Amino acid sequence: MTVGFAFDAGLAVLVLGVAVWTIAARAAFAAVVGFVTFGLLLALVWVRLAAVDVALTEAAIGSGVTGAVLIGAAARLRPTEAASAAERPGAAMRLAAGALSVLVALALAALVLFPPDPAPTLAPQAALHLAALDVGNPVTAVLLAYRAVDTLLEKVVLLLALLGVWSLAPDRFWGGAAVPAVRPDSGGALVFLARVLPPVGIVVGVYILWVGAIAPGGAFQGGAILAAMWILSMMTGLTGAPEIGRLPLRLLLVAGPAAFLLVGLAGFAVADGFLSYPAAIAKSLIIAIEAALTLSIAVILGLLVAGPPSREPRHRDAGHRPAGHGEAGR
Amino acid sequence: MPHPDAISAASTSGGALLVVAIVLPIVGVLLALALGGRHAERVALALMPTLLAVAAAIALCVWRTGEIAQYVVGGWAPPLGVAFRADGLSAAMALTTGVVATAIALFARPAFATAPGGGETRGPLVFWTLLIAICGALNAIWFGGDLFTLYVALELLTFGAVPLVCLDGRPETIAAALRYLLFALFGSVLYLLGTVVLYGAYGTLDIVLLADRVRAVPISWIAAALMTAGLLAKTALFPLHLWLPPAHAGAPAAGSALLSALVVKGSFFLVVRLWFDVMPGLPDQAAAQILGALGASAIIFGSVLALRQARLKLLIAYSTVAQIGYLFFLFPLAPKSFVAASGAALAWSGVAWTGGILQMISHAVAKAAMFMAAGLLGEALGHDRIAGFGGVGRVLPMTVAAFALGGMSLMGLPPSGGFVAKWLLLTAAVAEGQWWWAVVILIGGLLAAGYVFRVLGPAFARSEAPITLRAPVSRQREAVVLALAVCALLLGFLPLKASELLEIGRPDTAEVAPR
Amino acid sequence: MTATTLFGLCGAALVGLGLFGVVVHPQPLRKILAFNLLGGGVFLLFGAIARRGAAAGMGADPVPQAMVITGIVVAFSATALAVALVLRLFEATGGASLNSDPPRTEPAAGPDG
Amino acid sequence: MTGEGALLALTLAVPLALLVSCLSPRQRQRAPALLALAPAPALVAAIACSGGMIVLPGALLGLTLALDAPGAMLLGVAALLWIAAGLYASATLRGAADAGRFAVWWLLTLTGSLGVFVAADLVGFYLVFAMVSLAAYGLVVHDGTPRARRAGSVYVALAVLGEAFLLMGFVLLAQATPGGSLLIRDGVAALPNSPWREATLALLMLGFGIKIGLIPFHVWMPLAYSAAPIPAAAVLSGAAVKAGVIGLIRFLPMQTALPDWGAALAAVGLASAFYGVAIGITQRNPKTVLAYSSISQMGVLAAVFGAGLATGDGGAALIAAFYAAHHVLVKGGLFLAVGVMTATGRRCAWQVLLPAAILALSLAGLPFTGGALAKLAIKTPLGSGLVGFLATLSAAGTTLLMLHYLRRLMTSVAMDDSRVAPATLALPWLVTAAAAVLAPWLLYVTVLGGGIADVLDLSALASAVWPILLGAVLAAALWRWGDRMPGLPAGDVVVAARPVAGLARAIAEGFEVADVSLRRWPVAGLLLLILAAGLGAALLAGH
Repeated sequence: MTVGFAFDAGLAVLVLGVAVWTIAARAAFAAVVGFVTFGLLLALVWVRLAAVDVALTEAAIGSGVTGAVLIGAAARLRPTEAASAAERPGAAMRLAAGALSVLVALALAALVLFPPDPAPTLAPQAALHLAALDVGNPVTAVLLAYRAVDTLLEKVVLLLALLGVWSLAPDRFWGGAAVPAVRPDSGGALVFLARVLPPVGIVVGVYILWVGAIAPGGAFQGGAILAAMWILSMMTGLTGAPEIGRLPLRLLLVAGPAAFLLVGLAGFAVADGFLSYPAAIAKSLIIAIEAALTLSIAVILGLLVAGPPSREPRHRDAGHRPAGHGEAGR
Repeated sequence: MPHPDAISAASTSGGALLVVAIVLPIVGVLLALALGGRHAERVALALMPTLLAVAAAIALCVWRTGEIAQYVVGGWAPPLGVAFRADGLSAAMALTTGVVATAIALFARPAFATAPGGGETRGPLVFWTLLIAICGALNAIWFGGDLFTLYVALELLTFGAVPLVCLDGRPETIAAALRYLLFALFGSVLYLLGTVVLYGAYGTLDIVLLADRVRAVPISWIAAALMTAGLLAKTALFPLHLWLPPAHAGAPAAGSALLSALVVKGSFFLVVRLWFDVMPGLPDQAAAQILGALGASAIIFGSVLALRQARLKLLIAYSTVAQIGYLFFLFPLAPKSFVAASGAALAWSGVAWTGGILQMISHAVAKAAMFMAAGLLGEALGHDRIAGFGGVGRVLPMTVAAFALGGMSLMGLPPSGGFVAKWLLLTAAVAEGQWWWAVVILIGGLLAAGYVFRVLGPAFARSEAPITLRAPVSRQREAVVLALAVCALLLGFLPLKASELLEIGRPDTAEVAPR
Repeated sequence: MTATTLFGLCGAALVGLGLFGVVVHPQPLRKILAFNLLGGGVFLLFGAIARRGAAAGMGADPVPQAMVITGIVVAFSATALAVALVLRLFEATGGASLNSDPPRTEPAAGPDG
Repeated sequence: MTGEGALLALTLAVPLALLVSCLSPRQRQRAPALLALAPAPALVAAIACSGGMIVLPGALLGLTLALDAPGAMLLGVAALLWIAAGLYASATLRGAADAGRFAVWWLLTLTGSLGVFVAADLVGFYLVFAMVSLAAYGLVVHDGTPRARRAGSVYVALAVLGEAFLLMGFVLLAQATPGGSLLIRDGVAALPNSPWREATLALLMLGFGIKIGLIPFHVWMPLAYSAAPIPAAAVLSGAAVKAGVIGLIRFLPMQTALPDWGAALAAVGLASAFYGVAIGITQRNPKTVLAYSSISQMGVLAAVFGAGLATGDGGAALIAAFYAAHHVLVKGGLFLAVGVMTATGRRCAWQVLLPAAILALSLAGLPFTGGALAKLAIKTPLGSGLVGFLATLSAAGTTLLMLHYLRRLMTSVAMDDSRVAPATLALPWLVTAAAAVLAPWLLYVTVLGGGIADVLDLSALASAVWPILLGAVLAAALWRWGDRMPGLPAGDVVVAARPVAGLARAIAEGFEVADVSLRRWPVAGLLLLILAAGLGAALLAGH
C-alpha cells in the first residue's frame, strides 16, 4: 500500500465520517458545521481525482457560499428543532428507508467495482480541438465552447433562483434591500477580516478568473471568491446589501449572461452559427465572456446569500422606482 | 429518434429555428429582469405569440421534410458537443406550449398589470419573468438532444415553477412550494444519477448516439430505473403526488394553469424520450406493466379524490393527478413487441402512440382552460367552495361554459381531443389484448364525469340566494378562456394528416393511426 | 483497489447516506443538507468516471468535470432557494414543518390572478 | 355533393348555426321564438331523401351522414314532434327570464336527437348520441327545484354509464371491422364473426338498453320526465328516447340468428313491458304515469328486437322503427295534453280529454288508430308463440295504464272553470295528435307496403279489441279498489341505490385517509425509492 493510497483511504474514511455526522448530528447547527467540513474535505478528494477546477468550485461554492447560506439559516431555525423532532418517522420506516438506501448504494458500488473496459472518455476529442480554441484548460473549453449551451442555461438557473428568493419578500419591501440578521460588534475579529481580506480576495478572484483559460480556475471560482469578500463585508455591516430595484444592479446581474448570449448570437454572423467562435479571437472572446460572467456570478451569489429584501426601498425615485406598500397592488 | 446513420453531424436547414425557440425566452428573461417594471409584461406579451409562430415554423419544417430537424450548437458535433433536435413529437409539444402560454399571458394581463407610471411591483415582475423562463425551459426540454442539457433544462423548469406556487405569499402556499421544490430535487438527483451511470457506461449523453450504443445489460437497467423514478417524482405520478395538489391549487390561476397544463408534461416527456428514444425496445413488458399499473391507480385514486374535494382548485388539481395516469398507458401499449436485441426492427403501435400524445396535448389545453375558468370564478365570487357555486352559470355563462368544455375533454366526450385520445388508447388496449387498461379508461371517464358534474350541476342550477359578484369579470379574459376551451374541443377535428406529424422520427415500421 | 475506485465507492456510500437523510429527516433544513450530501456523492461518482477516462495527457476526462461544475452551481441555487423558502415559512408560521396542508374545506382564495 | 347530401348536412347545420348564434346574448333572447324552425330541414330531408349519403371529409375521425328507410321514418316523425313541441315551448317561454338558456339546451338536444337518425359512422353516432343524452340534462333540471336536480343527477349518472358501455362497444366493433372502416354498416356486418362478439353485443345492449329504459335501468325515466317542463318532457319521451331505438336498429346484426341474445333481449323487454304497467298504475302524477308507459312501450319494442334477433329476421328492424315512429307522436301528444289540460278549465276539459283519449287508446292498439297498425305490424316478428301472446297481453296493460292516465289527467285541470287553453298551446298539440293518428297510415302503406285491408280483417280487429276490453275491466277494478294500492315513489327501485351509495362513500373516505398518509414526506420518499428499486428489479428480471 503506497503512501498516496493510504492518504486517499484516510481521506475517504474522513469524508464518510463527517457525512455520517452531518446526517446523525442532533443539532442542525452542528450538522451544518459538519457539512462545511465535508465540503472542504471533498475539495481535497477532487484534487486527488485530478480535477482541480472542480475542487476550486467545490471549496468556493459547494462548501463556502453554501455554508454561508446554511449557517445563517440554522441559527435562525433553532427554535423549530424541538417541534420537528416529534415528526420523526417510526423505526419501521427508518429501517425500510435505510435498507433501500443501502440497496441503491450497493447497486452503485457494483457499478464502480465492475466498470466497463475500456473506460469511455471524451478526453481525446476534447484535446483535439483545444488548439483551435487556443484555450489551455480543457474544462474551460467544455464549459464555454463544447457544451456552452449548458453553461448558458445554468446562468439562467442562477438568475431564476435569485428571482425566486426575491419573490419571497413581502410586497412592501420590493425594491428594498436585505438587512443582515446578525451584526457582530464593530470591533470583532470578523470585522477585522472583512476590512483586510477584500482587497486580497479581489486580486485572488481576478487572478483565478484570468488563469482559468490556461490552468484550473474560471468564472465560477473567481466569482465565488469575489462574492465571498462581498458577503463578508455585508455580514459585518461594512457595506449594506444593495436595493434590488436599482437599474445598475439589474444590469450587473444580467451582464454576464447577456454578453455570453450576444457573443453566441454573433456566431451566426461571424462564425459557424450559434455559440461558435471565430478561430482567430476565440480565446479573447472566451476570456471576455468569463470576465462578464465572473462579475454577474459574484453579484448573484452575494445576493442569494443576502436573501430576500427585508426593508423598504429608500430612494423611491431611483432605478425602477418601486411602488410603496400603500399602492403595492398585490 | 431514428437510427444514428439517418442523422448526420450537421445542422439541418430549419435547425436554426430550434436555437431561436430556446434563445428567445432567455433573451426575454434577461430583458425582463434588467428593465423591470412594466417592461417585463411587455416583453412577455410580445414573446408568447412570437414563440407560437416559431413553434409553428418548426412544425411546418419538420412536416415538410418528414424528418428530424437538427442544430449542432457551436458546430461541435456530439458526443463532444450538444445538438438540439425536433421530431414530430417535439414540434407538437412546442406548438401546444405556444398556444397555451399565449392564452395564459393574455389571461394574466389584468391580474399582473403594473400601473402606468407606478413603480415596479413584486407579483408582476416575478410572474412575467417566470412565464418566459418556463417557456424557454420547456422548449429546451422539447428540443434538447443531450441528457445533461435536459437535466439543466429540467432544473430551469423547476426553478421557474416553484416561486409561482407561493406568489401570493400565504403560509400554506409557501409550505406547498417548499414541498414541491424538495421533492422535485429528489427527482432531479435520481435523474442526474442515472445520467452519470449512462455516461460511465457509454461515454456520451447524446440521445441518438446512446440509442445506438445502449446494450441490454444491468448498467442500463440501473440507469433507466433511477432516471424513470426521478422523472416520475417530478411528474407527480401516483403514489408520488404528494406535492401536486397543494402546489397547483395554491398558485394564482394563471400559474396553476401553467403548472398543470405544461410543467408536469416536461418531465413526462423525458420519460418518453428515455423509453422510446434512448432505449428503444429495450425495456421489457414487466416494467412497462408497472408504469401502466401506476397510471391506472393514478386514474382511479386521483378521480375519486377529485370527487371528494370541497374546493374547486383542489378538485382540478386532483383531476390532474388522475389525467397524468392516462399518459402512462403509452408504455405498455405503444411498443407492440419488445425486442431484446437493439437494432432489430421494433414493431410499433402508432395507435397507442398517437393516443397517448394526444392525451398529453388535449389535457394541457383543457386543463389550462379549466384552471383559468376556476380563477375567474374565484375572483368573481371571492371564494372557490364548490358548494357556493349554485347558479353561477347564469351570471358567468361564458366562464362556466369554458369549464364545461374543458371538462368534456377530460370525460372523453366527442368531439374533444380527450375523446380521440381515449378512443385510440382503448383501440390499442383491445388490439394488444390488454383489456384491463380499457376497463380503467372507462371507469376513469365515469369518475371524471362525476367530478365535472359536481361543479357543473350546481353551477347550472338556479341558486337559492341571488349571486353577488365581488368583482366584475372582464369579458376579454372570459373570451380568452373560452377560446382555449374551444381549442380543446376542436382538437378532435384535427385533420387526419396532423397525426402523421407525431409519427415523424418514430421507427419506420410505424403504422399510421387509423381514421 | 485504486484510489479512483475507492472514491467511487465513497460516492456510492454518500448517495446511500444522503438518500436516507432525505427520506427520514423531518426538518427541511436537514433534508437540504442531506440533498447536498447526496449531490456530493453523485458528483463524486462522476469524478471517478472522469478519472478513469484520463487520456490524451489529461488527468481526467474534462467533460464530466465541466458537468460537475455546472451541477454544483445548480445544487447551490436549489439550496439557496430552498433555504429562503424555509426561512419564509418560519417567519410566516413560526414553524418549519412540511406536513401542513392547505385547508381542504375553507376557502383561502385570496386575491387570485 | 348531391342535393340529398346537402339536405342531410343541413339537418345538423341549421340547429348548430342557431346554437352558435346564441353566443351573442341578444340573439340568445331571440332564439326561443325560432325553436320550431331548427328541425325543418330534417323534416324535408326525411321526406325527400332516400338513401342519400354524405361524407364530411378531413377530420381525424371522419363524419358520415346517411339516411335509410327506418332512419327516414323516425327522422320525419321526430322532426315533426320537435317542430310542434318547439312551437309549444316558444309560447310558454315568451318573456321568461331564462328562456335563452332553455333554448340552448333545447337546440343541443335537438341536434343530437335528429343526428342519431342520420349518423352513419361510429364516431359521428357516438357524438350525436352523447349530445342528445347529456344535453337533455339541461332540460330536465330547467325548473331548478330540488326534485328536478335529483332527477337530473340520476339521469345523467345513467346516461354517462350508458355512454361508457357504448364507447367500449364501439371500439370493439371498430376493432373487428376489416379495412379500418368506421361505418356502422361495415362494423355490424363483421360483428357476427368478431372475436369479441359476445362482449360487443352485451355492451351495445347495455348502452342502448339504458337509453330506452329497460329494467333495471329504467329508474331515470319517471324522475326525468316528471321533472322536465311539458314541452321538454314531450320531446324527451317522444323523440330523444328513440336514440336508443335507432341504436338497436343500426347495431344489432339482425341478419344473423342469435337465439340466446334474442331470447334474453325479448325476456327483458317483456318484463319491462309489464313492470312499467304495474308500477305506473300506482302513480298519481300524469307525467309519471306516461313515463312508466314509455318503459312499458320500449319493453315491447325490445321484445320485437329480441324476437327478430333470435330468428335472424332482418325485416324486424323496419317494423320496430314503424312501431317507434307511432310512439314518437303519441307520447309527445300525450305529454303536451298534460300541459294543455293545466291551461284548460273544467268546462272545456272534454275538448282536451277526447283527443287525449284517442291518443291514449291508440297506444293500446284501438282499432282504426295508428296504434292498431303498429300492433298489427309487430305481430309478424313476434310470432304466435309465447312472446307474441305476452306482447298482445301487454296491450291490456297499456289500456289499463292509459285509462289511469286519463283519470289522472282530469285532476290537472285548471282552477278557473271557464279557462280555455290559448291557441299557441292547443294548436301544436292538436297537430301532433292529428299526425299521430294519420302518419302511421301513411307510413304503413308507403314504407311498410301494407294494405288497408289487413287492418279491416275481422280477426285482426278481434285480436285488437280483446286486450282493450280486458284492460278496461282491469281499470274499472283499479278505480274500485285502487286506493288500497301502495303509493310507490317515482323511480321505484332507485331507493335501493342508497346502501350502494353508502358503500361508495365509505370507499371514497378510505381513499382520503390513504391519501393523507401517502402524501406524508417519509412515505412518499420511501415509495420513490421502492419504485426505483422495483423498476430496476423488473428490468433486470426481464432479461
